[in-house]
Amino acid sequence: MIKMVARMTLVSLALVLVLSVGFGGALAQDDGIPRGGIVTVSHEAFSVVLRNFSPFAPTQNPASQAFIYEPLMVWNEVDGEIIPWLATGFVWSDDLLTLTFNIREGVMWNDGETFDANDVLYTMNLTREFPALDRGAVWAFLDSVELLDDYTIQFNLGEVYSLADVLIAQTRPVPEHIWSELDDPVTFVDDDPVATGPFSVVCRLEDQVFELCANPLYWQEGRPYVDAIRYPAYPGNEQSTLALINGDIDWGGHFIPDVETTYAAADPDNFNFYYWPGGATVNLYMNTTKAPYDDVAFRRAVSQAIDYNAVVNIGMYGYTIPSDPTGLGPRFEGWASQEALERAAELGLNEYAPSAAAATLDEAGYLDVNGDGFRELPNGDPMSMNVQVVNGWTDWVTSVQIISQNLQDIGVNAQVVTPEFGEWLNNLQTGDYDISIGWSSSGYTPWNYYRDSLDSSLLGADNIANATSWSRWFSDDADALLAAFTATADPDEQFQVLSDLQMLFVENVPLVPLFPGPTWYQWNTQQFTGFPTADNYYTQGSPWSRDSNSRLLVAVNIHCIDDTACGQE
Amino acid sequence: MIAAKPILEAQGLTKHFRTGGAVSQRVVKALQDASFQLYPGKVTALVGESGSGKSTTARLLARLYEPTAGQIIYAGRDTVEDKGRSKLLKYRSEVQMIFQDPFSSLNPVHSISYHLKRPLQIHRKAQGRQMTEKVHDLLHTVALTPPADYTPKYPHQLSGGQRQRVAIARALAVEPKVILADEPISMLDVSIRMGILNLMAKLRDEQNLAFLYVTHDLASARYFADETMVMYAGHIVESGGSEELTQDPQHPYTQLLLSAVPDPARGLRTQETEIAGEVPSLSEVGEGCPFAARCPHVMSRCREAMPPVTRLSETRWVRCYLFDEA
Amino acid sequence: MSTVEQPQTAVQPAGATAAPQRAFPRLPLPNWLRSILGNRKAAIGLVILSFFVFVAVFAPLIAPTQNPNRMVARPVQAPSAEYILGTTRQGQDVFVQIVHGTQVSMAVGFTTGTVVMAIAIIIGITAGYIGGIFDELLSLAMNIVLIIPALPLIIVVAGFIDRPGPLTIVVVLSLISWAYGARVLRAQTLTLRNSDFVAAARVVGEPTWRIVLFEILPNMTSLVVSSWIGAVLYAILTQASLEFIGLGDPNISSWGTILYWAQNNAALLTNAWWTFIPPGVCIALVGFSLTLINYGIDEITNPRLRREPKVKAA
Amino acid sequence: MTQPMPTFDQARTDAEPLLSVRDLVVEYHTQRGLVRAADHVSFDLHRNEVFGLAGESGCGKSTVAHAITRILKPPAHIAGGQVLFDEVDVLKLNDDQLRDIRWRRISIVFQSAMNALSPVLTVGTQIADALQAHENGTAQMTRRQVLDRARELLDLVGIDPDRVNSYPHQLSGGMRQRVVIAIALALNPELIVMDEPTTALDVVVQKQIMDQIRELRNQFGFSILFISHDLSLMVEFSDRVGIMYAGELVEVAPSQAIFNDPQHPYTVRLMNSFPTLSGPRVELFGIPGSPPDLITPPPGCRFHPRCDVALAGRCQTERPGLQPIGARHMAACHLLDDKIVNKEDAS
Amino acid sequence: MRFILRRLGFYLIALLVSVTLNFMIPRLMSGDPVQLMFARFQGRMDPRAIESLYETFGFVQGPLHEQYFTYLSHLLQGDLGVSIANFPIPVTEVIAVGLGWTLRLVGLATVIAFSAGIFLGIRAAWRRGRFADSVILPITGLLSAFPYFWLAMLVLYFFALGLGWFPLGHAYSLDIHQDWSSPEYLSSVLHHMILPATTIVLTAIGGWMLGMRNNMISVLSEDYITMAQAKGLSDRRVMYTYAARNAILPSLTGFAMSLGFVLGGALLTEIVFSYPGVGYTLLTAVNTRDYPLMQGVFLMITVAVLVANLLADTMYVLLDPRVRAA
Repeated sequence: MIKMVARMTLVSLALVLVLSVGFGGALAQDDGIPRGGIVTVSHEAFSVVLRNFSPFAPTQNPASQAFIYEPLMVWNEVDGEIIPWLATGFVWSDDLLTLTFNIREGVMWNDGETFDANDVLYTMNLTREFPALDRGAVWAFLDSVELLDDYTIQFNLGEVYSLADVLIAQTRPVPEHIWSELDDPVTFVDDDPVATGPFSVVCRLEDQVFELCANPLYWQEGRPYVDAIRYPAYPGNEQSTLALINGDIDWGGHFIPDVETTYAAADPDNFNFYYWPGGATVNLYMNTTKAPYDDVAFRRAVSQAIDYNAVVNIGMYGYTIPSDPTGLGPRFEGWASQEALERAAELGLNEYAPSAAAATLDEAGYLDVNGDGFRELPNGDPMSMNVQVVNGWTDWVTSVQIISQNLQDIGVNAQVVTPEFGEWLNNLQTGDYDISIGWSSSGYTPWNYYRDSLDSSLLGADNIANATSWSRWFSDDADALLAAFTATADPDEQFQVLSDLQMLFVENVPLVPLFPGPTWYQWNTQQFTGFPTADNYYTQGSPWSRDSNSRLLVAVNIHCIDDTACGQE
Repeated sequence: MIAAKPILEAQGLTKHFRTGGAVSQRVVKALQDASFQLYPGKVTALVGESGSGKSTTARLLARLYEPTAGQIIYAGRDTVEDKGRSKLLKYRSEVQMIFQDPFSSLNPVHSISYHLKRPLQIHRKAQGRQMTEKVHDLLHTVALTPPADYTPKYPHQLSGGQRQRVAIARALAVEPKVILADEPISMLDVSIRMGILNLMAKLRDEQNLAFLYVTHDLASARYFADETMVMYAGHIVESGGSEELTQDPQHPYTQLLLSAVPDPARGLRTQETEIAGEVPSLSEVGEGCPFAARCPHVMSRCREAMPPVTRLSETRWVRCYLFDEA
Repeated sequence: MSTVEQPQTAVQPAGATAAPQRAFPRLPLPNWLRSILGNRKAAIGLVILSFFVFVAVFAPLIAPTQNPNRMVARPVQAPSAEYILGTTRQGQDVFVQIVHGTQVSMAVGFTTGTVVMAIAIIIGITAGYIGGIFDELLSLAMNIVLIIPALPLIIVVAGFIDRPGPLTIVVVLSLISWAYGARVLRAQTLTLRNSDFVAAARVVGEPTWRIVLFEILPNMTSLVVSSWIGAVLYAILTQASLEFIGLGDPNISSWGTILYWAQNNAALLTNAWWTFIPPGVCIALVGFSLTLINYGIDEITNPRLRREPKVKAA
Repeated sequence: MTQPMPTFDQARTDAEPLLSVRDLVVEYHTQRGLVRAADHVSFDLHRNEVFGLAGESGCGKSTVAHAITRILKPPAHIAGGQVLFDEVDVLKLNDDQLRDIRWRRISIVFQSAMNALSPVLTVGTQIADALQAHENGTAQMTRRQVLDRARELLDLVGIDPDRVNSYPHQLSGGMRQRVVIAIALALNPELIVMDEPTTALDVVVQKQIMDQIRELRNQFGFSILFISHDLSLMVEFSDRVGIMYAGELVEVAPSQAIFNDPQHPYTVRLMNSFPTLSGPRVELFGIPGSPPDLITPPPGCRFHPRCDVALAGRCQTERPGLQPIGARHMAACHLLDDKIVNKEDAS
Repeated sequence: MRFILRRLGFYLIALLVSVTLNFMIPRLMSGDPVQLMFARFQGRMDPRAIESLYETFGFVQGPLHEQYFTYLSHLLQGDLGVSIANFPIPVTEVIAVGLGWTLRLVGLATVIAFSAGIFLGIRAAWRRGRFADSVILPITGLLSAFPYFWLAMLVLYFFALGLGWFPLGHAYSLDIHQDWSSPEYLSSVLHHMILPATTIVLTAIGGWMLGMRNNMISVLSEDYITMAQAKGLSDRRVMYTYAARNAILPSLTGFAMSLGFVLGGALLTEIVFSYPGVGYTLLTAVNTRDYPLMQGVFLMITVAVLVANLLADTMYVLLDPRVRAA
């Protein structure tokens, strides 16, 4: 899969000098944890390093998302906890229209200035003034922000929006004393960031590598344990896989085909991987504005026809599990509605049953009238469809190839087409497709998944489907349920609303959930430890995650395995 | 002596070539103000050194080039304005050409019979079964017998002399009145040159053809041509009966040319001739006589303008101020 | 025009190729074929190429399948009696893929080569024969297309066409690769245009179109064929490269896409060499066979390049 | 102004010939088969003599010239015979000995000056190269001296010495040929092989060059092996002439004798094949047919298929050898049997 | 000089054409870079933010010709715009990082391949049938028929992963700090360059060798070579000064043209060997529809090729006196 190129800035010589004092060998401190070492991280493809650490850049340097600029609070995807970070907590008002965050005291910017709520206020106002910087789209529901004191800040909402807390908690404050001096914060290339993060000092930046050194003024005493994090450039999976096998990478987030044999087998004691199936669900979308996809029976047949195990094991290399029919997956187990699941089982959804699928189609009138081996529409018109998938996304391409093979097996003439990403997306957004594989939204609650898939307001005036409402299956019931969820902060009420949504989902099959997106994650314990492991998966372990800053939890936790292993690199 | 009407006549024929790009265009004055006549049953030789413009003259008459100025009068009518395929085709059925190099004037990918059939087809001289007969006749005429041995062959399977005979046969196919022969023997082996010249002489006599014989070889002009014209740097400088001209050259250039030809018959070890200078480049020819720079008799007016034609006798003229009474 | 624009090797008219060969009895073969078979290099090349052409033409018989990409077996099996070249990570039969890939790759190569030569012939000969401002403009176009870096342009243009696939590759390569052939043919046309046999044909009264088609073009056969072969080779290699970097249609079996999938599945790391080595070897063999044929054509048309026969002591 | 040429008789000494070619055989291996381009060719060339080899294209005259100087290129190779230069067999010399003899003692003037000069080097460099390649006498020369000598040589052949820095394309054809002659003269050789030195030139330039060569020969006294297809020029320029036909030498005689009294039927017909500028205009016939294909040469006398006086049996089967038929006159023809002079008689 | 001026004029036109092409291509391509970028964020951007980003990215509306002239005037000021995928880094900066590496690697490899190919070609022609001719020539021919990436990957796996002789990728060891004055760094750069450069050389050398060999063989049959040998010159002098200098001329033009191929082909090298460079940048730019970056890279490559061509032309003029006058 093709990802973005990262970018970078100049080394601050002075800082290198200051910091190098602390380098040169792992020194155990009072807590007995060895210090020092440089952790090599790799998770996305780039070939040259560019100097840009702006937290607002549209395609950010992943490092600036967490290690340099920290969020107010860290959302742990694995257990759903929201962990205090630069903010120690927040309080909702009873009417759910104001939200008050308490800002941590004793935090310093890495230039020695004090961090307080003024910086948060400045940052919020900056994103209001420059919508291009509003990365979390918080001003969509925010009305205003006001300072209660230097360490307390209040957010006033324009309407009730019960998910606002998590969104605002993701805000990464920037230093007012630096950013207020800028001419244009939008085009600011933040090459020498002033930030609070554990690795916010850019101490090496070269054409093919950059290193972020530990922030000596970091507010968590004694942390981070390692001296620096290194990002080398690898232009593709093949090259990073080679580097992983070679032991060059300590912490990876790469797709590796047959990771067990290619990677882990090379050093079974130290090469580890764990692919947590907690990512956003990958779905098969069907264009319900067209026949036969407007027919729930047809959609149900598709759901029954797919060999989910083959998709997961061959297409996805066994790195994930088949989705349950509600599309929620293991991450949201607590939200699951048994009723809905039972109903789905009754309907035979998400079970590979070609004969049942064929029977469903027979029943609904999709028969091979002309004897060409393929079924026709109930009205006798020929039926053929393209299943589209992005060219180059090979795991998906294979999955779709299996699916089209499954459909052909039940007499549905389905062909795979592989447009380029741009055209693929455009087809989905404008509804110019038959069937397509696609991602969905992940979020803090399952609400995001259903909202982005079913909310009729996401279909714009130009017939452009925003978010992932690409199936274009809408109903008043769904809209009402979605609105009801954010109008309350009561967990029971929210649970009930979601149960109803799940039932509506399995009844109508607006799309077919395939599998939760796996999160590639490898770690190498030749030198470092402290990573989340399969047994102790304390947070999402991949150094890269679209949705969360949980890698921050890992970064402040990893350390050298002993006093000698990370001595000199 | 000359009572017959000329069949083909050049009148003030001039050809300038433009060469070079837009930046540095040069004009090559390949032929300047040439006037002469070709008569049925007569061979007129055009003699000159390489680059003197003699081939250009032949190609102008063959309508391979468009003249810059002047007239090409065929049977009393100017044909320069005859453009378009049908008019040119008519002209070409009367005037044909033989090229210097029989190795390149026949297309290596076509058989001999193709080469001979094409003109017959184009000019509708024969059809169907007649065609083969006609082709055989032509090969007979040029003494390539038995014809059936030659028709399926390709040019590379023939010797130079045989090829040149094929080329002559091709020219004859359209039953022309005029043949322009551009150095037809210079690429051939010495021993077979006479065969070709004699063949052409026979055709002249039997078919009453008019020949323009372009050559650099004065001796062969004397042998084959009734009349000879001498060219120098784009100008015809002298013209007359071949025997008369070679035995009694008038123009200083003709004299030079003749003295340079090795001729054991004149006695071995001939007197050395003082020859200075080289032929001027055709793009540098000025207004005056092009030979002025090398002429032992040069006068000041020679450098100013090209001398006019001075008639020495009914058949003889020269362009040189030495003979200009005016 | 300056010497810079002359073609690299003077190519003699096709007639020079027709020297009778002692080694071969006079079978009813066309001359060019006899010449080629008489040249050892070209003959070897032709044999290899014929093999692949045979495989391509009879692919449906050699490896009958509706869809060569169909997942038919347990993934990643080493070559065995059942699966001669093993299976892919996706459980596809590599042999079936290679056989059908031969069809696609050869078809793309030869179609592209043919389209490229058609364009090159039209443009090259027109420019060379008509001359004048027409020639100036076409020559400028040729030289510019030659100078603009090809692969980047191909990538850009391939990206512009949203649905990649064999047809896209044919179109893109044809649009970009015609210039070299056109330039060579133009230079040759300029030479031939001034040859005596063209002048002779004009004097005889041949119309222009006949001169171009029947007098000039046949004399460039060897040049056309060798440029065509060069274009085919270039197309096959470039197709593989484009597919390898993901600008092909992964849904279609061709040598390049087999390699693309092999690389995606880390075939070399998982020791699944049978998905990586055979397609590369196929490309190289076809490439080499084309190169050999071109060596041969060079030697046939330019006798100086021939190795002189071994001289026995007198 | 110029001295009258010393005649052959004056030039002849009793000394051994400068060059003695004995039974030279040169073969070409072609795809079609073996071609014997020179078949047992034998002749002598004396000091201060101009010996001409004449014949039609493909008769082997250039092959002989190239074989003598050992510049034949594959697929041609010398299959037999001797080339004695000053009593040393050139064919047996190793590369170093050959390099030593070449140019210093034997130099060559090539047919086409257009091709004999490298287009990318100045005239001066190409002259200087010849001077510097030979240690004898020039090893000590400075670059400046070498260039001075080059200018001197250019002056000698009638070219402005300042042309030393010119490139070949800046010179006319005649000037280029003069440069080639200058290079050939550079080391004062004893023998200059001239392979059709004026073929590509116009007659006026040819005259200039031949005059120049004649003058230089008077000045330096070298011998010339002169190759040409132009019999008129040949007869005018050479002391003795050898006529070649289909790889064989068919007649050797003083040029006067070749012109006035040719003996071999081929020579006779050849002399009758080109018109002259003076004398009576007579009808000429050339020779019927064409020279044979040397891959399958006719048996017997190679000329017999074109010979109108060939004897029915003998000429078709028996190859005539070169026999003396008069003082310094030799020919290879069965018809001349009665004229053949016994060796004893001749001496 | 006139030759160079003429070529300069041509390059100017070529540049203008490619600049225009550059301008047109993105406008013909489908896919909106901003949409694509947000799609990658999977729809969590406020429409207001998208709108303001459009402005920031400098998406100019208005008539095409106005856009064109704005584009040209920006170009003339050296302003290639801001990369969209790497916003807000200027395109020039994105390219600058990779360009040096590409030019170094490709430049070196091309020069080596060319020189070695020429040298081997000279040897092969000089000694027909010997080692260079009968062994190396077919091997390089076979190598040039391999798909580059395939060969490169095999080489990488064998020599780097298998034998461990060479690094697995990158332009230098990441444990060494980038410092052009440090010998340690320089040797690391060289060590990392060996495999990528070798693979380029291996696949490119065959073409040069064959071309040079054939040119040499043609040149070797020229009279001036025979004459040079007859003059008694050493083999070295004949081979290099007389033969090679003439034979290399046609290859020079090809050399300049090939740089375009090689520069573009560096993309594959960059991917296989994790080597930094503009090729990968271009591919990324195309995939993300980063038009300014795409235009910038394309322009850079074109300019590099044009400059290389100009250099080759200059060399040509130095080596061939004939074009100096032309």
